[in-house]
Amino acid sequence: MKVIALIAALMTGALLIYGTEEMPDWGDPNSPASSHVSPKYIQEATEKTATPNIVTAVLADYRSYDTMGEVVVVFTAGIGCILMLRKKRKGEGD
Amino acid sequence: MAEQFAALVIVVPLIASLFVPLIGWWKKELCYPWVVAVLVVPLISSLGVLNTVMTTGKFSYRLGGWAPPWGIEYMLDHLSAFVLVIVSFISLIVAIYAKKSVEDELPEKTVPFYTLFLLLVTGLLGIVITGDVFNLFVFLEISALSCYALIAIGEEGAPIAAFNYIIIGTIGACFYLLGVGYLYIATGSLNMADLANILPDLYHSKVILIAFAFFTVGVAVKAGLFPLHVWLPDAYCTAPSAVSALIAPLMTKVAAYVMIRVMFTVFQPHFSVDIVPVFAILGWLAVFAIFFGGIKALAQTDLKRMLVYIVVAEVGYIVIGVSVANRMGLTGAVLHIMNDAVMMACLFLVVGAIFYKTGTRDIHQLRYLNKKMPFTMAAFTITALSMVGIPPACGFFSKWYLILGSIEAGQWVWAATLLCSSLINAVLFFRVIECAYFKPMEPAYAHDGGTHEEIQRDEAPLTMLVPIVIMAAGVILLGLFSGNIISSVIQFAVPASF
Amino acid sequence: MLEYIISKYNFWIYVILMMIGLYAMMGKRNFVKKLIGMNIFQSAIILFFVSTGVKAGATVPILSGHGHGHGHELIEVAKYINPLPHVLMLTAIVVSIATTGVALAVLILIYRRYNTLEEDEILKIRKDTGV
Amino acid sequence: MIWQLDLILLLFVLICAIGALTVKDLLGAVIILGAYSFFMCILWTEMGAVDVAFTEAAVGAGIGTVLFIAAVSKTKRRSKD
Amino acid sequence: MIIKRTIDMTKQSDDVIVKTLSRLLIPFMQIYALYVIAHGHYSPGGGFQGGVILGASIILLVITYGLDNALRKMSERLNTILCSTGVLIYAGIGLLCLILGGNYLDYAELDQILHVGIAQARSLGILGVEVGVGVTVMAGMISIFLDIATGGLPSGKIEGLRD
Amino acid sequence: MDVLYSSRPLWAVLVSMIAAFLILATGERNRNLRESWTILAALAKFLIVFSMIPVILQGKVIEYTIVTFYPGLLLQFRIDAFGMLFGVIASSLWIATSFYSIGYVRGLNEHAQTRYFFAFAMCLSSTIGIAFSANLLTFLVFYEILTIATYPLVIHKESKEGIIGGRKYLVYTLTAGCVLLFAIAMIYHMTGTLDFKAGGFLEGSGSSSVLIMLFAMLIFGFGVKAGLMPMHEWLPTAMVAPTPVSALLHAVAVVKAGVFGCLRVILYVFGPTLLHDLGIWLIMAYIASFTVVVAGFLALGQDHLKRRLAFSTINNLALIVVGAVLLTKSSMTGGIIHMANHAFMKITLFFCAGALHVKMHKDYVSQLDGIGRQMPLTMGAFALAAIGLSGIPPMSGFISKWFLCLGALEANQIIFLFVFLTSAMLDVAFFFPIIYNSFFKKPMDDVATHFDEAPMLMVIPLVITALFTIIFGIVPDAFFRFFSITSLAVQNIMGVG
Repeated sequence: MKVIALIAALMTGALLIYGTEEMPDWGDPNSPASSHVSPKYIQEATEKTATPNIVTAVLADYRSYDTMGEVVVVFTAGIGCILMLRKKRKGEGD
Repeated sequence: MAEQFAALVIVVPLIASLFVPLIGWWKKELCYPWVVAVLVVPLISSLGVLNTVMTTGKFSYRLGGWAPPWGIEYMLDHLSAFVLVIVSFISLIVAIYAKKSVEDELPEKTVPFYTLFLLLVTGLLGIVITGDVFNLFVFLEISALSCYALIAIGEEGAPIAAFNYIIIGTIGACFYLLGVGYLYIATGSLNMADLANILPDLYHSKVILIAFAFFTVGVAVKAGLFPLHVWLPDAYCTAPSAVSALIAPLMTKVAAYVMIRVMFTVFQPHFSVDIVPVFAILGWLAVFAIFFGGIKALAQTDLKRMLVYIVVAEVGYIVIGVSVANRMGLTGAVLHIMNDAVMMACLFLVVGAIFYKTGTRDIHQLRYLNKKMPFTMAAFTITALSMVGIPPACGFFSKWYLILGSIEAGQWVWAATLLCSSLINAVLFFRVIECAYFKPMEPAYAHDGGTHEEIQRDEAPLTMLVPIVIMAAGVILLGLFSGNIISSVIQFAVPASF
Repeated sequence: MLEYIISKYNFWIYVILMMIGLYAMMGKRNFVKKLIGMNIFQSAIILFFVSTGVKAGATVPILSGHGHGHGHELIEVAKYINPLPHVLMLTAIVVSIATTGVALAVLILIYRRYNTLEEDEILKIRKDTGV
Repeated sequence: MIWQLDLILLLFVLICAIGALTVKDLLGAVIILGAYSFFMCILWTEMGAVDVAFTEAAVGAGIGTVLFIAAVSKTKRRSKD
Repeated sequence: MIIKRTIDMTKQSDDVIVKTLSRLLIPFMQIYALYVIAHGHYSPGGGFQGGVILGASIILLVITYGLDNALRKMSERLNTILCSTGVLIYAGIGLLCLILGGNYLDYAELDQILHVGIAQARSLGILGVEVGVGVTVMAGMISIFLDIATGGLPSGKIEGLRD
Repeated sequence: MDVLYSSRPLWAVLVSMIAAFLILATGERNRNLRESWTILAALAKFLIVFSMIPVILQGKVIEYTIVTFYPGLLLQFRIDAFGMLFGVIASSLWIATSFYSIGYVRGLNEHAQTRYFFAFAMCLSSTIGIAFSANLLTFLVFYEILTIATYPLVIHKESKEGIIGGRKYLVYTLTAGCVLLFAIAMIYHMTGTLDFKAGGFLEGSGSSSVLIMLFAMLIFGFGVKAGLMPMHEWLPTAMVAPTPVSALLHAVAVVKAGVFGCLRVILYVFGPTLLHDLGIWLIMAYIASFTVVVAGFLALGQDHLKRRLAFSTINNLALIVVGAVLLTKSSMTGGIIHMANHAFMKITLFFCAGALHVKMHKDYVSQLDGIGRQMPLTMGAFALAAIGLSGIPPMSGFISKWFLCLGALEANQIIFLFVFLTSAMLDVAFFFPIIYNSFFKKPMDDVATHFDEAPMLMVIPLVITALFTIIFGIVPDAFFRFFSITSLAVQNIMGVG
């Protein structure tokens, strides 16, 4: 099993390295990641949402649906732990 | 207003799930009616969405009012609306069914169970409806997390199965996330439609290639495609009946939907078919999946475990349909998503009902079950015939299109595999049917009717029986009306370039 | 070659971390170790995402002046780091902690039943009891 | 962005990751994982992702470690590998 | 079976220094957490980080003062309710936008009831949402912690805990 | 060709399906009501089918489309002369079988009668569906339903051998179904249509090797049910089924559906011209002739009456196929009309075997000494049918054999003339001892010397079917106009080809 795991990990790593070859350089301000969608956030988020912290603006407004999903994930985890572990005590409801 | 149906599909079960703990605190018995009543809403809404899509074509719903690709949007076309209807319908049916089964198997945990049940449904619906690759990841995790917890409370061995599922499922989700990351670094966008516009210029980039590879592997893990299925049998088998009845039909199908989405919407068919040899690999894996699932199923005497291996094989069907990458094959794949969801739901519901009534799932102990539970067994038989591919049950039609697709693609072995698989299924299911209906009796009995010990009819309770019967009727009706379904929905769900 | 590695060393580090995590998830037999591997794996991915948003010579994506009445002068995009990966990763971190929580709860369930967290021991117990 | 510091941090991160996986005392491993998260969080701050770093500090180094410790204290502390 | 435990995180600490320090620390932690949530618009932070810190403060309470004392401040039921309330705040704001005629989560529509201008309405929407996030994350983290640390019997007698 | 759009074909199929569910709903509680559903459905079905004969004889076809999936891919009924023939055979004989079944199951007090009648009705439904199918897809759909509907009948006894017989049956037929599915998908892929066309529609749609392969697959698929020789193994094993089932299996529904399929493939999918061009017709004829002769010899060796009849069935079905594949006008006429004649004769024989079983519990040829004195009606009918099968005038079997021999001459293949004659001789050889023994030998101890027949509900149907064999021999066109329909069908095929 360990050998398989090692091979799998190495293969995955090799693939990922292979993919990085054509990636934009590190910190390149003109990379597609920084030039396609995000400039508009930086330019107009503060103005449109009155929130200087652009991350907060994007998190809770532009992509607030994601954030809702994130909250639901926490809720799910909480309820999941309750479902799995919490036991009923005598004489109590719930 | 009709557009707001799209929002309701997700929001209603989500908000309703929040109220379940509160209701359960007040009165435990009200959880069940609440869940059932609430799950009607997504069904109606998704029907509304489907109707809108059918009349006015595909549309998008902007969450928060932000235009894509800056905000998140729902992508509502024929495919997603179709799968939405399937998911919401089956979850409603399973919810109706869950009552007795949960009271029997998890008497103290009904409240969190129903909460997570709704959350799982929300997650599945969210995966289907979203038009944003990262948002899809979030909902994938919602459904996965609730699924882990629901599986872990099953019978002996369930926690181990759940833990394995967590590890492998997380690897799958992380691979998907890596795929998203690679796509993002190369394109800067996360919106599916936007990606589809940008990507064609980048098709020969290594980054895109790797992103595609990781998407494929991640989704294949979630779908339980052959070498990555190791988590699936134990997890589905040890889960509580109601849970396996929900996840076995839906989880793998939704993952298959994501596969179609990624391969044909985000990436254009041109890329997936011509540039990357992925379909050759996937198709052969599917062939192995079908044989592996079938043969493993043959070795089982536990009915549920047998079905679980059949789930592995059925994933192979859909993947073959995707892999042949032509109109017929894809029609078959989409049709099979629906058919298989209905058939699997019916089979797992039946197994749950048998387990509830008799406390066993051993095939050899099903004797006289046709006398004891005639309706349940009739439903089982109908669905079994459908799995074998006997018309006019729905299984035949998806198989037909899949075979046509394979022939069109010149993949003879795939077509032969599909045929062999029906034979394997025949052996599997007739074994069970024989045990339940025709177990050899004492020779003296063979010729004088009705003198054997009277077997009382002891049918499953109505809340279980009604869903089973509905699903069995669905198996036949979907078969009869598959022509209409194809001509009005599925043919538009297949990418136009085919 | 060295040039190539240095220009993208962040990616290299993340790939190595990811490999370590993936190996631990699959190869380690102790369940807690598997989870530790999972955490490493996930943070490696987060590192990767954060790396994609970096812009040389830019600052954190919080506007210095207050938002109110901020004029219409054009904000220089190159001055601020790309906020989108950060947003995504906030979500990913939450998902990762939630997964860890659920997994730990499952671990406790397993421990209750088998009194061990070693995969091979559990397999042995299961074999002995014939499950 | 000081690349020497960057490199040292990355090195620490790597060492912590390997350490967390090789230490046989699970409690120790978990603490090392906390340290790993902490270095990660510094790394991210240095990359300008303050929000992410903040979250990682609170979650990875904080709650995550606490959860791990809680679980380990409920189960076994020794690991075979 | 008796399991030898090296630590029990839910027992009251015997150490006076730890207790005193955490008594001093916890209120500050909580205020800081609220600050982080509220000031998320202007500085790093927001609902999630603040929620985690809030949760951490309660967890600290559990570790130092024992489970029983902590549960007196924050019962498990209240915790569960808070957990769903948080999401409810979030989803409710979204739904409110829907009812007001916009799309789901379109805070701009909140202007109709707040009358502060669209940008401000969005800002307030973000604030409300962040509060929801904070509440849920706090409760969720506490809930997970309690379940794991006590093995599922948060308010039972600690001494009677036998698996 | 005029087309009449009508939902009558659909109703012909549905009526017994509805009856099946009514039977199921009625159950054991009210046997008379349950049986009356069967009778009603049988009559209704027959009337519907019968009412369509005049339309067909005018040279029209009746069409009804159930559902369209894709262009060229649809479920559709179309009744042409050939389908009409099979439909009439099946629906008319169902009436006889229904009465007979009631007598049989009541006489033996069988178990699971509801299931029995349910499966019976479903069988008939699908048989009519097969008869009226307009294309290969529809054919396949009903063919598979037939496979499944027959399974509970085969396995009816639920004894060990019954279950083994059922398994064997399933393995053979489901494999055949899969092969068919593939072949049909292939044909659709090549031509874009699946519609039967008199004279074939495959011409020029692919290389000859592909076409030969397809032909082999299709013949294999349908040949399994028809009991063509290497694939016949399931048929004698399935003899454990109750006799009415065997009668239905062997005379009417199942095997006939197989033969019907073979003929559809030979005449309506490939067509005479194409088969001639490909040169496989002769090979096919040889294979079928081999079956004819070997099955005849095998029948000689059987002591179990029903097994003997089963081999006789295999023999006769192969005759039909030979007739069709000789591809001349007369041989086709002979083959097609033999479908009808054989059905009436063979069902009589099986009815007789069943009557013997119910009355005397005798299953073996060697036990029948002198039984003609106790059961003159039964054995008389048996004799009539046996004489007919041997091809002795004036019975109906003569007509078909005559045309077959004529066809062999027309095709300049004298060897097949000998095959037909050998077959007739073999028929004589394995039937006449039975007739002789039962009438002229000294009765066995347990045989009564006075008249003591099986229940009337069984005797009357078998006498009627026996009478029909004479009538068809003298007036081939009586009642059901079989002869006219046959010649019309042959005209259609040859006219085009």
